[in-house]
Amino acid sequence: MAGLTQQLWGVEFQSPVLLASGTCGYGQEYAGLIPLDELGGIVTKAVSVEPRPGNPPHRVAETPGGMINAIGLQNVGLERFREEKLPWLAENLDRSHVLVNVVGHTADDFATVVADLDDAEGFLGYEINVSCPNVKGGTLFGTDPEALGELVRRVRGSTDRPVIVKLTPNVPDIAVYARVCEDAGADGLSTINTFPGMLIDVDARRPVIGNLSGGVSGPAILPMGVYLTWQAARAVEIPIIGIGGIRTARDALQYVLAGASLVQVGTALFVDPDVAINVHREISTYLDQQGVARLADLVGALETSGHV
Amino acid sequence: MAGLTQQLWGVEFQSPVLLASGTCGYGQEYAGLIPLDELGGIVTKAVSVEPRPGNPPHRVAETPGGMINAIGLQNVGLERFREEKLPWLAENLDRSHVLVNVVGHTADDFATVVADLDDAEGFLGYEINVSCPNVKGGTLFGTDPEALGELVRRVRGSTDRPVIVKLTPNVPDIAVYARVCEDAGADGLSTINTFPGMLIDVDARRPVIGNLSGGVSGPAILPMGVYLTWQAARAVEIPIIGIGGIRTARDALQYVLAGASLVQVGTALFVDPDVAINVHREISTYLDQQGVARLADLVGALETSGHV
Amino acid sequence: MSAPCRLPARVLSNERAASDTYWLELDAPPIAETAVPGQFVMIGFGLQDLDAPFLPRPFSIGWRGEDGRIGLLVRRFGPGTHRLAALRAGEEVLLLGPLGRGFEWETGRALVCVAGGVGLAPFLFLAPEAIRNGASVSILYGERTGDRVFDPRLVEQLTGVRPDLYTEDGSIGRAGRVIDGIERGTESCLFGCGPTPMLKALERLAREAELSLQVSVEEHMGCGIGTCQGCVVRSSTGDWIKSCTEGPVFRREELAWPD
Amino acid sequence: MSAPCRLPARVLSNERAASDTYWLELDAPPIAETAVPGQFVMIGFGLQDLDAPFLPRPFSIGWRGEDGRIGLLVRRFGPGTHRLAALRAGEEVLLLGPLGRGFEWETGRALVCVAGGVGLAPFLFLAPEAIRNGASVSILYGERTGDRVFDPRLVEQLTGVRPDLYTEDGSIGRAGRVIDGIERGTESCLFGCGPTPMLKALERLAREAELSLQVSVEEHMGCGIGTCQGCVVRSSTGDWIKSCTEGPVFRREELAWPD
Ligand SMILES: Cc1cc2nc3c(=O)[nH]c(=O)nc-3n(C[C@H](O)[C@H](O)[C@H](O)COP(=O)(O)OP(=O)(O)OC[C@H]3O[C@@H](n4cnc5c(N)ncnc54)[C@H](O)[C@@H]3O)c2cc1C
Ligand SMILES: Cc1cc2nc3c(=O)[nH]c(=O)nc-3n(C[C@H](O)[C@H](O)[C@H](O)COP(=O)(O)OP(=O)(O)OC[C@H]3O[C@@H](n4cnc5c(N)ncnc54)[C@H](O)[C@@H]3O)c2cc1C
Ligand SMILES: Cc1cc2nc3c(=O)[nH]c(=O)nc-3n(C[C@H](O)[C@H](O)[C@H](O)COP(=O)(O)O)c2cc1C
Ligand SMILES: Cc1cc2nc3c(=O)[nH]c(=O)nc-3n(C[C@H](O)[C@H](O)[C@H](O)COP(=O)(O)O)c2cc1C
Ligand code: FES
Ligand code: FES
Repeated sequence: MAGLTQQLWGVEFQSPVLLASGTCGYGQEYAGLIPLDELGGIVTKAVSVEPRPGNPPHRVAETPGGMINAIGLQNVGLERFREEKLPWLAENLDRSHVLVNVVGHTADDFATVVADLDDAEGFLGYEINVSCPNVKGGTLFGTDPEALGELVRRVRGSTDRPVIVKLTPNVPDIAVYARVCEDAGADGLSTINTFPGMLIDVDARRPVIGNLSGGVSGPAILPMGVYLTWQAARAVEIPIIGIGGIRTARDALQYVLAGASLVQVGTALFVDPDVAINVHREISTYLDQQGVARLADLVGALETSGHV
Repeated sequence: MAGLTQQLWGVEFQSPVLLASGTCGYGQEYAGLIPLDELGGIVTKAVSVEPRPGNPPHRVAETPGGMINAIGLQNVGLERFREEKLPWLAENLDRSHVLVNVVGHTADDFATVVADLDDAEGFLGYEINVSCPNVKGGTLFGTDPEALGELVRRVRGSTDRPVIVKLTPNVPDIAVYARVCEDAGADGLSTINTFPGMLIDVDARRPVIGNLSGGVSGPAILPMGVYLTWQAARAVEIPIIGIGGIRTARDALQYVLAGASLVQVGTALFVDPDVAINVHREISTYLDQQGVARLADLVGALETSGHV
Repeated sequence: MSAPCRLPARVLSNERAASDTYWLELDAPPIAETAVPGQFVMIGFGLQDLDAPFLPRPFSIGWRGEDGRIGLLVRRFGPGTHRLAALRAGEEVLLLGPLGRGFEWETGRALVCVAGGVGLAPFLFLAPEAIRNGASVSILYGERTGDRVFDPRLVEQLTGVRPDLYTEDGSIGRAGRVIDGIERGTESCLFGCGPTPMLKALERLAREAELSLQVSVEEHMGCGIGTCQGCVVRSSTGDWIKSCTEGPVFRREELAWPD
Repeated sequence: MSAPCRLPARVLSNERAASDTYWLELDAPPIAETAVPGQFVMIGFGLQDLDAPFLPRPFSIGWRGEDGRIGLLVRRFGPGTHRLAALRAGEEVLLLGPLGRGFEWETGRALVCVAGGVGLAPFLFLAPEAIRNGASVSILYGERTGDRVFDPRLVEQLTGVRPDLYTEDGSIGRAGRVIDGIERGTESCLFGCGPTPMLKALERLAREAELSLQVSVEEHMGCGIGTCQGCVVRSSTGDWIKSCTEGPVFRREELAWPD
C-alpha cells in the first residue's frame, strides 16, 4: 500500500486530507459522522478575540457548481474556544492534527489569540485567515503585501507553533503574497479562501445573502484554486495546503501535482460527509494502481516540459 | 411589450444582449445560426496589430460548471480584420452594433489598432481588452492602475468612438480600476473577463491546457461577475456591460440589477447558439409579467435597504 | 435525540399527490427507527455527478413505517425540488438524518397542528405518534388553491385524524386562511409549520391569547448538523441561533418576531 | 457543404453494441438530409439544467436513414459519453450539425478505410455512399480487445461491406494491428480514423508508399463552428488550423506530423 503520510512541521500527517475551516465547526459536530481521527486533521472555524455575532440570514445559497456563504465569522470567541472547544479536541483527536483558524481586525487581535492559546493542548498550530471577504476590512491583510508581512511577523513572534497563512485568491499575483509570508517567517500557506461573489433574487430585486455579498466555494472554483496553488508553490519553499472545490481524489491530486503537500475539503462535506475519507481511500487506490510508492513523490511533480 | 432598448453612446441598442468577444468569432461564423441582426450586437475576437498564432492545443477543456480556454488571442491581425472581416460586418449587420475587441502588448499597439480602424465602417466602438490572462504580460494593464490609466488615455486620444474597457477580475478592489478608466476618459466598462485557472490531467501529470493555464468562464463565475459588476457600478457613472456565466434571463437580470446596462453571453453560446435570443425574449416576458415598462428602470435597481 | 447518520437511500416510490406535490418514500431504516416528529433530513445527490443541485436540501420527515420506510411530502419549487419530484423508484439519494430538535408535548394534551401548504408534513408524522402517547390531535390544514391539497382522506389514513381543510380560493374545504380556524382561549398546545407570514400570524395570535406555541422554521442550510452556521434565525435575546440543531422547532418565546 | 443547423433532437433508440459501446439513433432530418461522410455533430445537453457535462461533445455522423434518422457510434470514456450511453428513447439532446469538412473521393477509386475503435463510425456512413458513387470500398477495422468489437455482421448490414477485423488480443478476427492489413503499393485512397498513434503510423506508411491519405482528427472543441479557435491542429506550414471547419478530415499533406 502506498504511503499517504506526510512529514511536515515536525509531525506526521497520517493522511493528506484535512477538513477546511468553517465547514467542520470545532470538530465535535461531525464526531459521530466522520472518523475524524483517521483524517489528516481539521481546521477549526475562525477564532477571534471576542465572540462574533455574525451576519443576518440568508447566510448560504447555492450558485452554479458551488455555494456562496457570508457567515460573518460567527464564532464563540477566544475564551469559550479555549474552555469548551479545545478540551474536546485534545481528548478526542489522537492521531489527526488540529489547526486553529485565527481571524482579527488588527495585528494585535491575531497576536492576542495566538498568545492566549499557545500553551493550551489539543492543536498543532495556526492557520491565519487573512482572506475572509465577509467582514468589513477582512481583505485588508490579504491584499496588502505590507500589512500582510507585518501581520505574519507579529504572529510569528508570538508562538513557536507552525504558522500557516491562508491566502486570498483575488489578487493579481499570488506569488508576491506567498513570498511576503515566507519572508516574514510563515511555516506554510493555505491556498485558497473563497472568491467574493453575489447572488441576486431577481423577483425581490434584493441580494439573496443578508450580507449582500459572500464567498464562493465548491467545485466551481477548482481550476482557480489549482492555478493559484501552482503559482504559490513555484514562488516559495514552505509547504502548501491546497484548498478549493475538492470532491474527488483526482481533484485532490491536481492540487498535489501543482505543489500542495496537504489538501482540505470544505463545501463538499455538506454534500457528503464521507468525502474526506473517500478522497483519502481513492488516493491510496490510485497510487497503488499507478505504482507510486509515496504521495510525497507526487508533490509538485507536474510535468510541463514540451508545453509552452 | 416592455422596452428592452437602451440608449448608450449616442446610439440605440435594440436589445441588451450582445455576444462576448472570442465566443462569436467575427460574426460571420454564426450568421446562419443566430439572428445576429436582432441582437444588441457582437464583440469581435480580439484584434492585434500583427496576426497572432495562438497557443498549442489543448486550448479548451471543461471545468466544473464551466470551461477553461487558452486560445492565446489567435487572430487574423489588424490588416486582415480590416480588409476581410469588417466589410462583412458592415454589410450584414444593420441594426445590431459591433464592438471591436482590441488587444496589444504595449499602449502603442492598442493605439495603432484604434487609429488604423477608426475611419473604417461596420462597427460602433472599441472594447479594450486589458485583461486576457492567456498571453504573457496580458494581465499587466488590467492589474496596474497606472499603466491602465495611461493606456486608456492613449486610446481615448486616438478615437472619437466609444471606448469600453474590459476589466480583469483578479484584483483586490475592482472599483479602483473602474475609476481609473472613467477618469482617463473611458465611455464604458465591461465586467468581467475570465479568471486564471488550471486543470491537470492526473494520469499524464501534465496540464490539460497546452498553455499550462487559461481563463475560466461559464456559469461557475456568475456570482463573481455579478459581484464585480456591482462593485464597479457603484464606483463610476459610465455605463457597464455585465459579463460572466450568463445562460438565462434571470442571470442577465442579476447583472442588470447590479448596475449593467447591457450584458454579453459567451460560453453559453457553445452549449446553445439560441441562448442570446432566448435571453432577450425571456427578459421581455419577465418584464411584462412584472409590469416593468422599460429595462432601463431595472439598471442598478438592486434594493439593499434592510440588509447589512 | 440520537446521532444522525449518513445513508445512501433507495427511492421506493414517488407519487404525485397534488399539483406540484409529491409523496416520496425512501428506504431508510436507521432514520425511521430513531426519528421524532419535527425532525428533518438533508437530501443530497452525491458528489459523483456534478449535477445541480449541489447543496443538499432539508425536508421534514413526513412519516415513518415499521419497515424502515420514511415518507416525505415534497413541493416543487426550484431545481432541488424539481429533481426530487422527478425521482423514480430504484434511484438513490444521499440522506443525512434524523436532524434537529422536534416538537415536544406532554401526554394527555390537546395538540392543535396548524399547517400551511407542505408544512403539513411534520404533522403527518406527529399525529399518530402523539395519539399513541395519549394526546388528542387536531389538524388545521390550509392551501392557497384547491389543486394543491394533499387528499384529506390520505391524511386521515396516515394519521387517524381528519384535517380541517381551508383553501384561500375556497375551492375545497372552508374558504379562508387556516389561522381563522383556531379557537382562541383553548388550553391546547399550538404547533405551527408553514410559510413565514402564517407563522407570524400564529405567533401574534398565540401571544395575545397566551397560548403555548411551537413552530418549525425554514432557513437556507449548508450542513444541517451545526457546523457551518448557515441556518441562523434571530433569538428572542437577539442572538443568531442555528435552526438546524437548536431548531427547526422552537417555542415561540425562543425567537424574535420582528414585524 | 450546407450550413449547419441547431436542432433539439429526440433519441429514437440507444442500444449497447459492444463493451462500453452504444449505437445511438436520433431524429434529425435536416442533418440527415445534408450531411456528407466525415462530417460530425456537436451534442449538447442544453442550458436548462446545470448538469455536467457543460460543453457539447463532437461525434462523427455514423449513418443516416432515408427517414431523417442519424446514427452515432458512441464509446464510453468520460462524463459526456457516460451521459450519452445512458440516454433513453424519447429524451432530447441538442444537436449542431452537420459540421466540418468530410472525406473526398473520385468516383471509381478504391477506397481503403482504416478504422481504430469507434473511428469506425464515419466509414459506416461513407461506405454505402461511396459504393453508390461507384467507388469500391474496403474496411479494415481494429479494436484492442474482442469485447469492444462492433459486430461485423452489423457493419456489413449497414454498409454492404464485410470488414477485415483485427484485435490486438487476437480474440476475434486476426491478431494484430489494423495497420498490418494495409497492402502497400496499391493505387487506393487511404482514409483513416482512430487514435492518434494509429493515424501517425498510417501517415508514415502512406508517406513511404506515396499513397493518398485523408485522416479524421480529434481535438477538444468549444463551438464546433469556427468561432472559438479551440480545436486547432498544426498544419504542415506551421500554423494552427481549426479542425472543426478546415477539418476534421485533412489530407495528410495538410498537417504537420511530429514524432
Ligand atoms: C427544516 C425544513 C423542513 C422542510 N420541510 C419541507 C417539506 O417537508 N416539504 C417541502 O416541500 N419543503 C420543505 N422545506 C423546504 C425545502 O427545503 C425547500 O423547498 C427546498 O430546499 C427548495 O429547494 P429548491 O432547489 O427547489 O429551491 P431554490 O429556491 O432554488 O433553492 C435554492 C436554495 O435555497 C434554499 N431554500 C429555498 N427555499 C427554502 C426553504 N423554504 N427552506 C429552506 N431552504 C430553502 C435551498 O435549500 C437551496 O439552498 C423544508 C425546509 C426546512 C428548512
Ligand atoms: C470530429 C470528432 C468526431 C468524433 N467522433 C466520435 C465517435 O463517432 N464516437 C465516439 O465515441 N467518439 C468520437 N469522438 C470523440 C468524442 O468526442 C470524445 O470521446 C468525447 O468528447 C469525450 O467526452 P467525455 O466527456 O466522455 O470525456 P472527457 O475526457 O471527460 O472529456 C473532457 C473534454 O475533453 C474533450 N475530449 C475528450 N476526448 C476527446 C476526443 N477524443 N476528441 C475530442 N474531444 C475530446 C471533451 O469533448 C470534453 O470537452 C469524436 C471527436 C471528434 C473531435
Ligand atoms: C460555510 C463556510 C464557512 C467558512 N468559514 C471560514 C472561516 O471561518 N475561515 C476560513 O479561513 N475559511 C472559511 N471558509 C473557507 C473554506 O475553509 C475554504 O477555504 C473554501 O470554502 C474553499 O474550499 P471548498 O471549495 O472545498 O469549500 C468557509 C467556507 C464555507 C463554505
Ligand atoms: C474561447 C474563449 C475565447 C475568448 N476570447 C476573448 C478575447 O479574445 N477577448 C476578450 O476580451 N475576452 C475573451 N474571452 C472572454 C469572454 O469574452 C468573456 O468575458 C468570458 O468568457 C466570460 O463570459 P462567459 O462566462 O459568458 O463566457 C474569451 C472566452 C472564451 C470562452
Ligand atoms: S445548516 Fe450548517 S449550522 Fe445549520
Ligand atoms: S471548436 Fe471552436 S473553432 Fe473549432
